[in-house]
Amino acid sequence: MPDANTAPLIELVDIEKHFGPVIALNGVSVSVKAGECHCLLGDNGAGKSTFIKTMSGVHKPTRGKILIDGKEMAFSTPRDAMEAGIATVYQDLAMIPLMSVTRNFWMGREPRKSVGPFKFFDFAEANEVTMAEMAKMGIHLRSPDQAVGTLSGGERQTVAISRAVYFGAKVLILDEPTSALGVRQTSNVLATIDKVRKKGIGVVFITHNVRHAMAVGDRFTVLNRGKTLGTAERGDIKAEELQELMAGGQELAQLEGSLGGTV
Amino acid sequence: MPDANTAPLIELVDIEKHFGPVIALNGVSVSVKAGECHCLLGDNGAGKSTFIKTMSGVHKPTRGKILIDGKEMAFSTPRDAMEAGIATVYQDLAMIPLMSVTRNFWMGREPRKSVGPFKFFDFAEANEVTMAEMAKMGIHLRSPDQAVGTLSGGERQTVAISRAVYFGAKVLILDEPTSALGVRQTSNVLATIDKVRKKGIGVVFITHNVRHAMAVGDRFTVLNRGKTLGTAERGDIKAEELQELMAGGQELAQLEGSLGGTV
Amino acid sequence: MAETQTAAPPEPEKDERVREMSRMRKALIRPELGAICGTILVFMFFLGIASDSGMFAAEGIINWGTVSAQFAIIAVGACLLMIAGEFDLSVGSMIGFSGIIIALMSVQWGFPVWFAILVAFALSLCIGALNGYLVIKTGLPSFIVTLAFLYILRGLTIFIAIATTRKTIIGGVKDVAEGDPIAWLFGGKVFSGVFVWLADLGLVGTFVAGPKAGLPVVEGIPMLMIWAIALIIFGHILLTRTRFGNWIFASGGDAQAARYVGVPVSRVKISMFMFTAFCATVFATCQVMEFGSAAADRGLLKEFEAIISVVIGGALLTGGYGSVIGAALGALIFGVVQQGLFFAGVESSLFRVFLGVILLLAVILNTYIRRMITGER
Amino acid sequence: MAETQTAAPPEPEKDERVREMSRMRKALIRPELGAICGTILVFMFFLGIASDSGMFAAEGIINWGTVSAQFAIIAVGACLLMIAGEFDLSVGSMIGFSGIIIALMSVQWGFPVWFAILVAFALSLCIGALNGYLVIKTGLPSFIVTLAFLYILRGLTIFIAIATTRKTIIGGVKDVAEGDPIAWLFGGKVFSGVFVWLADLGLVGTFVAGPKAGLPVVEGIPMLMIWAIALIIFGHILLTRTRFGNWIFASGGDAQAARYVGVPVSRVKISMFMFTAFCATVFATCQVMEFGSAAADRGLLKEFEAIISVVIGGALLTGGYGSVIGAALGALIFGVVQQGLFFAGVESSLFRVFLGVILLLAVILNTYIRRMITGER
Amino acid sequence: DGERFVLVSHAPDSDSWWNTIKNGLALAGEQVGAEVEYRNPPTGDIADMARIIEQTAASNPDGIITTLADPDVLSGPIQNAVAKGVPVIIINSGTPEQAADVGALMYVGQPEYDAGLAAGQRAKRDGVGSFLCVNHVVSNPVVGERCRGFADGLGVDLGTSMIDSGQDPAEIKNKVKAYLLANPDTEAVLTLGPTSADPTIQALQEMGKAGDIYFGTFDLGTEIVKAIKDGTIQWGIDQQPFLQAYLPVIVLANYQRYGVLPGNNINSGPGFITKDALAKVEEFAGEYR
Ligand SMILES: Nc1ncnc2c1ncn2[C@@H]1O[C@H](COP(=O)(O)OP(=O)(O)OP(=O)(O)O)[C@@H](O)[C@H]1O
Ligand SMILES: Nc1ncnc2c1ncn2[C@@H]1O[C@H](COP(=O)(O)OP(=O)(O)OP(=O)(O)O)[C@@H](O)[C@H]1O
Ligand SMILES: [Mg+2]
Ligand SMILES: [Mg+2]
Repeated sequence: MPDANTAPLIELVDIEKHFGPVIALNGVSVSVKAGECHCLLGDNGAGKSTFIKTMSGVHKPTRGKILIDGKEMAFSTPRDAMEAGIATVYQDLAMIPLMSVTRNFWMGREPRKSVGPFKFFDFAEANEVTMAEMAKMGIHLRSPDQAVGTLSGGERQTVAISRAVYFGAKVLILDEPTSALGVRQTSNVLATIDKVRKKGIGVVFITHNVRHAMAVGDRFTVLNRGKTLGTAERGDIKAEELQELMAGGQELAQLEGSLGGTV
Repeated sequence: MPDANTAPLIELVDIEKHFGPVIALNGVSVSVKAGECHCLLGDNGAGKSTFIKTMSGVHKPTRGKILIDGKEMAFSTPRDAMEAGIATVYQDLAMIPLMSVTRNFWMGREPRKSVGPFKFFDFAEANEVTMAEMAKMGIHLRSPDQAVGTLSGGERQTVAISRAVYFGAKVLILDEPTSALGVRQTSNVLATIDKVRKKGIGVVFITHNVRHAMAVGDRFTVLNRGKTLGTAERGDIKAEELQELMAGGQELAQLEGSLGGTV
Repeated sequence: MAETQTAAPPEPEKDERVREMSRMRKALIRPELGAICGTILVFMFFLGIASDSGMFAAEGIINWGTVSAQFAIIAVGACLLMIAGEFDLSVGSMIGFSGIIIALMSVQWGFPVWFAILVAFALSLCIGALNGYLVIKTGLPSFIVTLAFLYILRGLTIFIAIATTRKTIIGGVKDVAEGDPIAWLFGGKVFSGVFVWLADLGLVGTFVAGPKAGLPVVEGIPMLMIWAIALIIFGHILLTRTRFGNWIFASGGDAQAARYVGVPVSRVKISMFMFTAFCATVFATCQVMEFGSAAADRGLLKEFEAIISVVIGGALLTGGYGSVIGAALGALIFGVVQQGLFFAGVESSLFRVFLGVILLLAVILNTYIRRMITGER
Repeated sequence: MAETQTAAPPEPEKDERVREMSRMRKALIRPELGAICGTILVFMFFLGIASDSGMFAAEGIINWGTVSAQFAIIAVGACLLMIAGEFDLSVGSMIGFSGIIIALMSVQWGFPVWFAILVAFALSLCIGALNGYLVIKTGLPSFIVTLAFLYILRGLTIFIAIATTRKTIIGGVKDVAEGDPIAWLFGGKVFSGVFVWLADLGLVGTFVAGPKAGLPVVEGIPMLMIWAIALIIFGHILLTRTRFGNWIFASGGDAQAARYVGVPVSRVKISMFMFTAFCATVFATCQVMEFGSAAADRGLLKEFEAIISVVIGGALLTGGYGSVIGAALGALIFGVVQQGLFFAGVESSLFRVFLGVILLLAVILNTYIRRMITGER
Repeated sequence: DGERFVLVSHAPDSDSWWNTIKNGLALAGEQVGAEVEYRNPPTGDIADMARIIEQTAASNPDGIITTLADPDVLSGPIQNAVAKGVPVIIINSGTPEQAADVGALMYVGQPEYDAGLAAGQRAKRDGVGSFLCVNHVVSNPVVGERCRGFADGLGVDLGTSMIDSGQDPAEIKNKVKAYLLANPDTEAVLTLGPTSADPTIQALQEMGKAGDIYFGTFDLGTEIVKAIKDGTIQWGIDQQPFLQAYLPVIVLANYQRYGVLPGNNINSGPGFITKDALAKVEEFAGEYR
């Protein structure tokens, strides 16, 4: 499993996270290498979201180490993680619908130009870059002032992803980006992941859908009850095995029988 | 396509729905028979949710007919549709988290007992029935007073479904019930659909996931841009074909190639 | 097993089930718990510092009881409305408006008092319905709509009073209310006999001088209190024991979800706006009948006092959660603190400071309790 | 093709693109559009009915200009805070509090005026920060937290004033402010020369009697207006042209989303609470310096007036959307209507009725405009 | 004929005492054939009142009648109006000296503090040593002066004798009761107007103290007159607000028409209204009295 031909961009070792009496993570280790898509799978409540929130500085791990390029780091805010090159796209929380695409795109990292002693938001540049980056992802905006609320779900995901990529993320984390999307939108997002990966960025992709995972994943880690069940390389594991692993292997046999095939 | 061995429970003919300038549905016809699971598929914005909202009395169709057991009906409120035996479970809106399971289960159809001239909510009966129905679906509640907010997503869906079934729904509509669920929870919901179908209830199941559709569907209708692309019977169509139909057939070939297989 | 040892929950609900709550604890954890604790604390406090001031003698009890009852009347309306997911800033203006209508019609225009009262109720129910209709129809927050009515009603009240009588205070209602068939329902006192009997037993003091010498110091229970108790019982039963109560919770918890399962949300919300207006009018009518006069400035800031009582009582400002008993206890706390400070001889302008602090502490406590109950995060 | 003919949108955004908006229309559709229309209507109305009353002479303009400037000062603070997703009901009490602090320290305790002003600003910024901290820390709605402070601050103000001076009004600030290095910043008048010149040209009337005979009736532009304009410009630039402005929008639009991309939401919100307190203190200081006295009842209900201005100006009560220019126009409408009704000789109690109606119409219009812009449903 | 006179008060919209002023104003306007207007700050904020005076001056009236509730705030705008050539008469609050300072033609009224002081002195003569002052507008700076004057007249410290009663009648009533229960040796009650007097009357009646406790009040109203009649209230201080509005209009009209002006200020009060000679007062209480 530990394939040492490239050093991991980020490595999380034995992460534990407790919320009061609840132990959400109980020793999870995952590493992401440049240019790979690492899929994180697992049941509802397995701790996937908690894990990536730890990775992106939202939660502080109760125990465990985060290594970036081999150096140990501690994030106290999402900003720290962003500065270390970790960008995260949350399913519902990616964008603010009432704000324009440009404002959303640059949110938190607005470009500034100085006028005398003051620094202003540089809209000219911001708009230009936004339009260009959107075009690269195949989205043609009416205008950069357009409110994000007028975009479709898939488009919003794409804006969020291209934002992350543009800001030089070394690791891009996507939490269930495809769950509400139609087939075409899903294909778009998966294609985007593929593009991003080819740029040498490490991607962490969370999904419940084994097909989606198999389509773009290079490695697969399954979480269960806050623990790693194991990590497999692409080709070492089949969709059916992965599926079984995700569901914890129990009780499914009979369902599968009556329903036919993987769900 | 029109298979006449059983009369449809509900038939929607040539439904059109306009929202101001937006034409969300432009002539959609679907029928549901007893004991079948009719899957509704289609891209984001194809009009699936609008269609089922028309079916369940939330929207009034701009044009078109709704026939129940062959008789034309017009619903002006969701209540009318419920009384006609049509129950709907919405993905996010199924339950009210701050309320107890019993209160949620009976919401809108509270059982009452008379005390003198007054009628009161009959909690004794309500609690008993709720616990029993939940147990039938394999969910063991701590107490019927438990707030729904403390249940998992899959459990909430199951409560909503069992509620619908309990109230003698003849047609059960499920809007993307599985999109946020893990494999095990999904299997549970699909198994529940299967159970419900076997009781002779007609199920309308909306999903973006072809696998999920194939697992339980008897017929498949694909919507695109507010129109029916066609209805197919189980066995007449393969997952790949369905997938292609959903995405409108375009541009996908090259994606598929690079990503491998159906998503 | 490792899982049980580490208590790592595979699914949250399983985990919840592990920590079985004791019956006792379960019975205690309810929306009004904060208010119950608050009430106990407040009473202990005043028993400690003001017990020899007459605060807990019959007369003192009627004193803070009446004030609390007043708060409770509007708090019940505000509570149900808040649980239904809306709130009403026009309560205070409505009080002024209804009062002036009654006084104007009966004293100025010579209608019988019962008719004036009925008209006031009819009018205020209409305004409540209009409030609700606008909120539902425009989808605007009720804050804005009812803020507009706060101004509109107050302006109209003053304008009508001045335009018709050249006064903003209209007196003389008592004279015209003499012998009226329903006026006593709002202004009278009941159970006078009981107090005479208690006085005979020496449990209630008697007047020692003046024209009333020998009579008990407490004449009877004012109808205001009866109304308060009746409304609390009605509200509590409506909310917790009826179908409609379930709809109130549902409308406030998630209007869309409720609508989709067939709850007539608009009707529920509009009725609650009307009920709030009804309570405000009960308040106004009791006041007019008790004091015999109406003034255009009555009810100023009462909307906040109602909201504060409700919130102290554990209801959620955003709707879907709360209890009438809690609101009533909130009103009790409010009344006891306000009057208690007088009994205790504290500088009265500090009352507002106390009130603000109590409000803050109460909501923080309530939030904590609510999270325990609902698993909210 | 069939699709284009029927205009059935395959994806919503494509459909949007079909209806390309004209440049003109696009430039017009902005948050403050409603307020712009409102302003034009209001001015047309008063030009029609009160043009001969002196309302549009220099003196009249300064009059409603000053009143509008007053509203604008607190509206700017309330606007930015509201866009950041919170609101503050303690503005009015803060005005009373700051004023009393300044008067008390300078007149009663003999500190220099500049020091008193600095202390008032420091105190109010602390209270603003405390408001914000409590809202962020407890996660309670700002309605509740600031309602508590509405009571606490007002109570403290009255208490402090009475406890130290036995009065709720403290005068004599003008005398001690004589020659103070910063007092003129709040109470002075500027551009007096311009008005003398205008008076010489006969464009502005002159005093005819008393010691001021011969001087123009308008002495100069009060600093209050300068402050209002400065704050509006500052607020507008901050909101629309800076990084921090983007953060304000983001914090109000979706605090969680903003937090996750690294926007320091807590800091933004707390600063906005502080800015609101700052604006309230500017208001109070200008008032104290202009009139020379502070009273405990200053600023009553000003919080509502600020919120109304902001909402008329097109901001969304729930945050994430709005404009400072809109709020300033809202304040202008408010001021012009209030003073204009006096000029037009309308019964003053009807002012509130007008205000309520204007508020309702404005928000309905604004909602419609907002939906057009943001595609919200 | 057709002059325009504006009366600006410091009272909030709903203060009922000012109705008498309004009525006196209207009556005088009718009698002399002048146009009269009444204006006030809606919340009783004196800073807002200053704006209203400025606005009034801007509208070029033929005369302004206003109160001097807070000379600090109001003297500027009033002086400007005077300087503009608008004759101003000060009524109600303020003192004759202050009125002269701002350049007003004359002063009609009864200084609040002095009235309180006179009342206090009278009460002291009647043997009162402690009191309760029921202030229904504690945040208003003008009315509270009466309590201060009363305390000084009695020669006692104001201390906690002044309570913030709020404006709700039930609250006022119960607060008075609570105070008297907690401080049973209170010898006198002073109320500052009908808003606080009416519920206080009831409170005393219900406590059986009506007639026993020394009770004085400012300003008349229907209920107050009744209470004076039945002996609950010893005296009411009537500053005859009617005159405060009526006389200035007459004076201003004649000043504008014929240039005549009385040579002195007019003291409209304080007049102590007692049980004797109540008939007229009773008939017009709250309207013209
Ligand atoms: N802030 C929190 N406080 C307490 N418990 C929490 C918190 N956040 C998450 N948990 C708990 O931690 C566990 C893991 O939750 P998490 O959201 O990480 O699961 P997940 O794998 O993302 O599930 P899903 O597939 O449903 O998104 C759950 O039991 C959840 O209830
Ligand atoms: N209330 C409404 N007003 C205006 N347009 C609407 C409304 N509801 C839906 N639409 C539009 O109708 C079209 C169909 O929407 P609908 O929600 O039915 O799609 P869907 O197939 O359910 O998509 P998804 O898979 O994303 O749930 C979309 O273009 C949508 O923007
Ligand atoms: Mg998750
Ligand atoms: Mg849908």
